[in-house]
Amino acid sequence: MIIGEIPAPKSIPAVGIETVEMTMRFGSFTALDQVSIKVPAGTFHALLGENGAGKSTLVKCIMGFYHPTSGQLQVDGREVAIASPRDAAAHGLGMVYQHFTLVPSLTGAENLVISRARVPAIINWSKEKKRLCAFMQTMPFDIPLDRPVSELAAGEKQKLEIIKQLYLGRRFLVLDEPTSVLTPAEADDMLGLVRGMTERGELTVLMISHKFHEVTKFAGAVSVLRRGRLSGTGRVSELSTADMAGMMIGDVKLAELDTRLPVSPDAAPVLAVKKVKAPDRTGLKPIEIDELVVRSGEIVGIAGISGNGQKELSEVLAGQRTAEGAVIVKGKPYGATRPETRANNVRFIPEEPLNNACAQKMTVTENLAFRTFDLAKDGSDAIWLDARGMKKRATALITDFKVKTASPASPIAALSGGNVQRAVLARELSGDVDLLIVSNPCFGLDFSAVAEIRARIMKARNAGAAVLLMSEDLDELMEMSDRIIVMSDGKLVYETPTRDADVAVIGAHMAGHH
Amino acid sequence: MEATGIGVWGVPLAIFAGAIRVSTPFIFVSLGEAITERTGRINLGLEGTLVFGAMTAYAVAVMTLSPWLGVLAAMAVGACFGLTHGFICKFRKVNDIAIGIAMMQFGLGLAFFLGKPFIQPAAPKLPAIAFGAWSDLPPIQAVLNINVLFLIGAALALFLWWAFRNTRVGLILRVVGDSSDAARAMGLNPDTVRLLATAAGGALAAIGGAYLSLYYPGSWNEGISSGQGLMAVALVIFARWNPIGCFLAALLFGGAGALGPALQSVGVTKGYYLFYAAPYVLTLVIMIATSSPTRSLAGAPGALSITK
Amino acid sequence: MTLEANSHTLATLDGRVGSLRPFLEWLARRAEPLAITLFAIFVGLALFSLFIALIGRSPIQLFELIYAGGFGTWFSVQNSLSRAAPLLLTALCVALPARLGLVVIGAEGAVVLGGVAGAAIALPLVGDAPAPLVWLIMALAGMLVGAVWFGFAGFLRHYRGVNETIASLLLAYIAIAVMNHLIEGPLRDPASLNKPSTAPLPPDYMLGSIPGTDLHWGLVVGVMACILSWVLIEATSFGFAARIAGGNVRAAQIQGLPVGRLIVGFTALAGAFGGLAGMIEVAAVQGSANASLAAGYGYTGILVAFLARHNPLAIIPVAVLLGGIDASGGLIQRRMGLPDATVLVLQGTLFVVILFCETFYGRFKIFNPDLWKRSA
Amino acid sequence: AVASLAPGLLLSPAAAQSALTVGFIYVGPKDDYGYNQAHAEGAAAIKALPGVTVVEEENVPETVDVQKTMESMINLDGATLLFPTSFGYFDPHMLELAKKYPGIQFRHCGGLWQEGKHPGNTGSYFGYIGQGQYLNGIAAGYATRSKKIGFVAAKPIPQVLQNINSFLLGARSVDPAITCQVIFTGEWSLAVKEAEATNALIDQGADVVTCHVDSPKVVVETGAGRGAFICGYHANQSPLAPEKYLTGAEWAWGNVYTDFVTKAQAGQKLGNFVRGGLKEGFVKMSPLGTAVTEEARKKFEATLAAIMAGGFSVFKGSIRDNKGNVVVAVGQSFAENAIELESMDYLVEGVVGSTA
Ligand SMILES: Nc1ncnc2c1ncn2[C@@H]1O[C@H](COP(=O)(O)OP(=O)(O)OP(=O)(O)O)[C@@H](O)[C@H]1O
Ligand SMILES: Nc1ncnc2c1ncn2[C@@H]1O[C@H](COP(=O)(O)OP(=O)(O)OP(=O)(O)O)[C@@H](O)[C@H]1O
Ligand SMILES: [Mg+2]
Ligand SMILES: [Mg+2]
Repeated sequence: MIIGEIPAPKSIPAVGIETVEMTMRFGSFTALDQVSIKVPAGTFHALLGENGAGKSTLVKCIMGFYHPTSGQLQVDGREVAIASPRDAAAHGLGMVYQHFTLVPSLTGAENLVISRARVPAIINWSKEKKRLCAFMQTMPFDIPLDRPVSELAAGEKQKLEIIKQLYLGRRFLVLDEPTSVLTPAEADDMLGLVRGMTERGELTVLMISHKFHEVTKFAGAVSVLRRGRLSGTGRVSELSTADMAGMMIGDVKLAELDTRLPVSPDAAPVLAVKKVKAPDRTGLKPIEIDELVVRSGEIVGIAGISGNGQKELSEVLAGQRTAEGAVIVKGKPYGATRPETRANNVRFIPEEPLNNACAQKMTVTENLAFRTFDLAKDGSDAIWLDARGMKKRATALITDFKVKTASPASPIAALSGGNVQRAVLARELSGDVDLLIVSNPCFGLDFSAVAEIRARIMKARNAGAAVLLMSEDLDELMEMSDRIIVMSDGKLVYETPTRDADVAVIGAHMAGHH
Repeated sequence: MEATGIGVWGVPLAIFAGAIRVSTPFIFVSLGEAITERTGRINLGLEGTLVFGAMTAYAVAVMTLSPWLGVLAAMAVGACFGLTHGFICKFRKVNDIAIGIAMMQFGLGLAFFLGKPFIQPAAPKLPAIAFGAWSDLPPIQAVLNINVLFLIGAALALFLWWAFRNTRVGLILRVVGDSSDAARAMGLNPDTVRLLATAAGGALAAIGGAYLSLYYPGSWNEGISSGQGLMAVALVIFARWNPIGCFLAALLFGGAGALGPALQSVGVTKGYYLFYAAPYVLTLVIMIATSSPTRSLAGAPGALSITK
Repeated sequence: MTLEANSHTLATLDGRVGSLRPFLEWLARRAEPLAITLFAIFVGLALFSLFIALIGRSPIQLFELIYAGGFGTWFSVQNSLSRAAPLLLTALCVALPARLGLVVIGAEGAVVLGGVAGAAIALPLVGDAPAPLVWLIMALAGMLVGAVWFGFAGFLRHYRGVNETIASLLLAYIAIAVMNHLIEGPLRDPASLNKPSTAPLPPDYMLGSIPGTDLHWGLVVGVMACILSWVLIEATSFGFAARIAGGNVRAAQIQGLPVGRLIVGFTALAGAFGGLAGMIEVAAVQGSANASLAAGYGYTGILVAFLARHNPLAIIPVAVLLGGIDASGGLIQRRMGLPDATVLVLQGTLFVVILFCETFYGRFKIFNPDLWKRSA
Repeated sequence: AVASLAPGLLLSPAAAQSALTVGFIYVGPKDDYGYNQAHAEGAAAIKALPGVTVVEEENVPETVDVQKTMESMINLDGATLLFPTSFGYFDPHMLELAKKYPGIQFRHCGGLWQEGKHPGNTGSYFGYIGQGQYLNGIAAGYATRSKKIGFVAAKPIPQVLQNINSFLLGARSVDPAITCQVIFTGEWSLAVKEAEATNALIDQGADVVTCHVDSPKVVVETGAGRGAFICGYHANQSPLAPEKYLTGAEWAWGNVYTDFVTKAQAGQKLGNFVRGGLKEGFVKMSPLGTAVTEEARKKFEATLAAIMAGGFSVFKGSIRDNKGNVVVAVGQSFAENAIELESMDYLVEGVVGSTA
C-alpha cells in the first residue's frame, strides 16, 4: 500500500502491542512503575484508573511522546524503539486525544489531508475531495468536511478525530475518553462501529474511560492502573463493576449524594431568563430563550448536544455576551457585575475551568482568592490585599476540597485537570450560594471525583441554592436534575420533570426531532 | 506652463504612483511577517532586518556592480536574522515580542556600523519596466515605470494566498500557527517550522530593504527607513494575515503616504503635517470600522501571542 | 486516594518549615532574577568584546570606558541617571498595560502630547500663579492628555476589538504629527526662529535640580511612579483584578470584574505616566514644547519594560543600566573613534542575551524552593 | 568651574602650551553626505593643527543628552572649546552649560547670539549660504525650460525660507516669469518622503530641483533620475549626477574652525557673533557642471564676482511675498548680514507654498 492512499479496509491486519515493565519518572516522581500490559491484535481493551493514575502517561510512552525511563514496547511481538509520534504512526499506532488535536482554523478536509504521512507538495483538491467523499461513505458519521473545525460542535470534532485516525489507516488506536462529548446514542454508535472493526480484525483499540457502562458494553479486556502501578487486569466478562472500582481505588468510600429534599411548591424563583436573544459566535444563528426559571432548591438541567447554544446561554448569564431581553435574579435585573454577583450569591463554574475560570500563570493561592480578594473582613470593599489571609484561606480550601498540588504557590496550570476543577469548585462553593450555574462539571473526571463533585452540588441544592446545570452528559442530568430542559438550535424545545423523563424522548429532541 | 505639469490630476496620479513606489517595502515585509505570524511567532524586529538588508544590498551592489546580487545577499542576511530570532525563541519562556525589539536594535546598530563606507558611493539601481512608453506625458511615464520587485511582490502575494491552502508547506505553516499541540501530534516540530518561517520572513523583509536602497529612494544612509519595518508588521494584523490583504494594505498605505507631498505640489499647503498623518489615520479608521468586540480577529493564528 | 495526597500537602505546608526557611525561600526567589541578569550581562559583554576584538580594537579599553563613562565618577553616575529619568515613566507606559495582557508600543504619542499640553497650559498662567501651582497644573494637563490618548487605545481594544499594538503605534505617529502641527502652527512662539517651539517657560518656572546634584526632579517623580505602580499591582485589589484580567479575560468576566474599565483605567494610567514624562521634559529640560519631545523615549521605554519583565520595580535598575550604556556611548565614540552605532550594537547584543536568559528561570534548583522540599 | 581647573582629566597631559581639546557634537551621523558631514569635514581640517585634539560625538539628540555630552567632553576629555553644531542645541542646552562652565568657550552653529542676553563665553557662527542659493537660482534660471523650479524643504524656518527665496530670486534675475514650487517634508532627514516630494515636484513640471534637508543625496539622485537638473546643497554632490548637476551651495567650515582654533590657541578672544559668506570663505560653490550654458556661466561668474566684491544684496526692494504684502520696500535692501533676514517668515512672490 502506498502510505497516504486511502486504505482498503479489508487489507489491514490489526496490530497488537505489549508494554514490558514500563517505568516513567518525572524527576523524582514515578508516574509509571513497571507496567506490563498486553493488548492482542483485534481486541478492544479498556484502561481504567483514577485521575493521575498514569493512564495518559502510559499511552504517551506508547505513542512516542515520552521516552520511558525503562521498559520496552513490543508491536506484534517484536520489540520496537519508538522515538517520536512519527515512529509510532509508522507502526500503525494512532491516538485520539482527551483534548482535541484538530487544527481549528483548517477545514475538516484540510485536517485529514495534512495529517497523512505523505502529503503531495501541491494538493489537488478536486481529486482529494472525491477520495474523501468515497472514504466518508464507509463511515457512519456525517461530518461537513469543508467547514473550519472551529465552527464544528464538540461532538462533531470528536467524531472527526476518530475519522482522522481511521483515514490515516491506523491499526492500533488509543482512545482517551472518546465519548465524553457525545450523546449516548452517538457514543453507542461510534463505539459500536469501532468494536465492529476490532471484531473483523481490522483494528485494535485501547480505550481510556471513566464510564464503566461503556467498558462493560464494548471492551473485551480491561487493565487498571493505580498510582502508576498495574493494579489488576482481566476479561470484562469476568469482572463486575465493583471489582473494577476496587482495583482502581481500593477500599475508599465514594462520596454519596445527599438524599434529595423535595422542592417546595412555593420555592421562590431565583433566576429568570425572559425573551433573551443573542448572536452566536459566528454571528449567524441567534439563540432565543423565551423563558427559563430556576427556583430555590432545585436543579434544572439543560440537555443538548454541544454547539446548540448552551455556551452562548452561559456567556449571557456570565455577562460575557451582550443580549436583548432580561436576566432577572431574585426579582431584579441582573447584569453579572461583581456587586450584583456578590449581593445575590451567584456562582459560576464554566466548562474547561483552566481556560475559562483560572489565570494560568497565577498561583493556586491567587486563583483561589479570585472571589474574595477585594472583600475586607467586615464585608466592605478592600483596597489593600491581605496576602496572609489569602494564604490561610487557600490552605484551608486545598485541604477541604482535596486539591492535589505541590504547593499553594505553584502556578495553577501545573495541576491536573481534575484538580483544577476541584480548585475552582473550592473557590465557588464556599460560603452561601443562592444561584449556581454550572457547565459540564465532570468532563474528563474519574468516578470518585465525579461522585464528590456531584455530592457537593447536591448539597448546595439542598441548602437552598437554585442550580442551573448544563451538561452534555445525559446520565449526569438524569441523576442530578429535578427538571430537564432540552436545548436545540439555540432554543429551549422540551421540558420534563426528571422523574417522568424518557431518555429516548429527550434524545430525539436533542437530535432536533421535535 | 501648464502643459508641462499635470495640475490637480497630479494628486490622484501621485497617489497611484505612491501606492506603487512606496508600497513595495511594505509588501515584502508584511508578506514575510505574514508567513512568520501564520506559524504563531511574531517577529517585531523586521525593522532591523529591513535596514540591514538595505545596507547589505547596497554594499554588495557597490562592490559587485550587480543590484541583483545585492538583493540575493540581502535575502541571505535577512534569513540569518530570522534564523537567529527563531532559534532564540525556540527556548521556553523566551518572549518573541521582546526578542524582536532587541533584534531590531541589534540589526540597526550593525547595519549603521558596517554601512559607514557605503554612504557616499553610488550603487547600480534595480531595473524598472517602462509600462508607460505609450504615453507622451512624462509624469505618466514616470508613474508606470514599475520596478520588477513590485511585480514580484504582487505575484508573491497571490502565490502565498494560493499556497496557504493548496500546498503542503502552506498547510503545515497554518497547522503550526494554529495549534502547537496539533502540530506535535502530527509529528511536526513546531519550533523547526517556526524557525524556518521566521527565516523566510527575514529574507523577504530584507528584500524590502534592498528595494529601499537600490531602487526607491535608492540610497543608503542611516535614515533610509522611516519605520517601514515596524509599520509593516502592524499592517499584517490589519490585513488579518491574508497575503492579498497585506498587498492591498501596503498599497493603501503607500498611496495615502503620497497624499501629503502631492497636495503640497498642487498648492494645498496648510497643515501639511496633518496630511502626512493620513496613512496612519486612514489605517486606524479602517481598523476601527472593521473590528468588532464580539468577534475575535478572524484569521488570527491561534498560537500567536499578540492577539491572545 | 486523597489521604496520602493530603498528608503530603500538609507536610509540605507546615512540616519542614524551619525558622530560617521562609527567609531562605524569600531570598532564593528574589535572587533568581538578579543572578540570571548578571550572568546575562556578563555573557552579553563577552560577546560584544568578541565583536570589538574582531574589528581590531581592545575590549579592555572598551570596558574601562563603559565603566568610566557610565558609572566611574559621580559625574558619570549623574549622567547615567539623568538619561534614565524619562525612561522610568515611558517604561511604565508599556509595563502597566502589559500586566493586563496588552502589548502597547506607542508610548511616544503620550509623551509628545503630554509635553505639548503641559507647555500650552502653562503659558497663560506664568507670571500670575506661583511656580509649584503651575507645575501641578502642567502635570495634570500632561497626564490628562496622555491618559486620554492612551486610554483611547485601551477603549478601542476592549469596546471595539481593535488590536492595541497597532492602534497605539498608529496613535503615536498621529500624535507626533499633531505636535508638529501645533508647534509650527497655532502654538508657535514667533520668536522661536529656527527651532519652532511654544513660548518658553520663564527660568524661575523651570523644575530645578535635586539639591547637591545636576539631576532634575523628574528622576524622583519617575522612581516614585515606579514604586507606586508596584504597590498598585502587587498590593491592592485593583492590581489584583488587573492581573486576573491580564491572565485570563474570561475568568475575570465570570468573576464580574469590570474588565473594560480595568483596561481603560490601566491604559489611561500608563498614558498619564507617558504624558507626565513629556511634561517633565518640558518643565525640567526644554523649557518649551518642540520637536525634540519626540526623542524616542517612548520606544526605548518598550525595551526597558520588557527587560524588566513588566515589573515596575525592576524598571528602575534596567533604566539606569540603559542610561549608563547611553552615557558611556559618547565616551566610546570619542576615545576609540568608533561610530555611534557601536552603542546600538552593544545594546542590541546585551538585550538579546538578557531576554534569551529568561529561559533559565526556574531551571536552577537553588532558586526554586519547590524543589528543595523533595530533596529534603 | 570644576572642569576648567582639571582639563585633560583622563588624557595624558599634553605638554604643549597651546594644547587645546575641541569638542564637536552632531545631531545626525557625521557621514550623512550633508549637513553633519560638512561640519565633520571642518573638524577633520583642524585635527591636523599642532596641539589640537578633536573629540566628536554623533547622533546626539537635542535633549538633556546633549547637555550631558558637552559636560562629559568637558569633564572627561578636558575640552575647553565646544562646537554644538545643531540649531536645537542652543537654547536651552548650550546656554545652560555655559552658565555652569564659564571657563569653557561654546560656539554654536546657526544660533543668534545677542550681546547682554547671552553669556560671554558663548557665541554663534553661521554662513550666508543664501548667497549660494541665489547663485544656484541663476544656474537654475538658465537651465529651466518649463519656467518651474522646485525646492524640497524640511521645515518652514527662517534659514530655510531664506534659501528658498534666494533660490527663486536668483532664477527670477534670469527670467521673472519663473516660479518655484516648495514642498516641506517636516523632518530634517526622511528619505522616502524626500523622494516623494521630488517626484511630486517633477510631476508638476519642475525641471530644476534643489533642497534644504540634512542629506541631499536622495533628492539629487531622485531628481536626476527623473531627468531634472540639480542644484546641490551642504556638500558637493556632483559625483551622484555628473550630467544633471548644475552647481551647489556648499559649506566651507574648515576655514571657520581653523580660525576659531588658532585664535584660541593664541589666547585671543573668540568672536561671539561670527558670520561670513562666499567672500569670507564660509561658503563656497561647487564647480559648474557640464550642463551649464556659456550664457549662464557668464552671469553666474559676474554675480559671484559682485558678491565677492562685497555690498551685493539678494533682497532688494521692491519684493512682495506670495500673499501680496510688500516685504522689502522700494529702495530698501538688506545686506547679507541684515538682522531682518535672520527672522524671515515669508515666501516671496512666485514661490508656490506656504509657511505653515
Ligand atoms: N510532564 C509531567 N511532568 C511531571 N509530572 C507529570 C507529567 N505528566 C504526568 N505527570 C504526573 O504523572 C501522573 C500521572 O499522570 P497521567 O496524566 O498519566 O494520569 P491519567 O491516569 O492519565 O489521569 P486522567 O484520568 O486524569 O487522564 C500525574 O499525577 C502527574 O502528576
Ligand atoms: N509545568 C508542570 N510542572 C509540573 N507538572 C506538570 C506541569 N504541567 C503539567 N504537569 C503535570 O502533568 C499532568 C498532565 O496533566 P493532565 O491534565 O493530563 O492531568 P491528568 O493526569 O489527565 O489529570 P486529570 O484527570 O485530573 O485531568 C498533570 O497531572 C500535572 O501534574
Ligand atoms: Mg490523562
Ligand atoms: Mg485528565
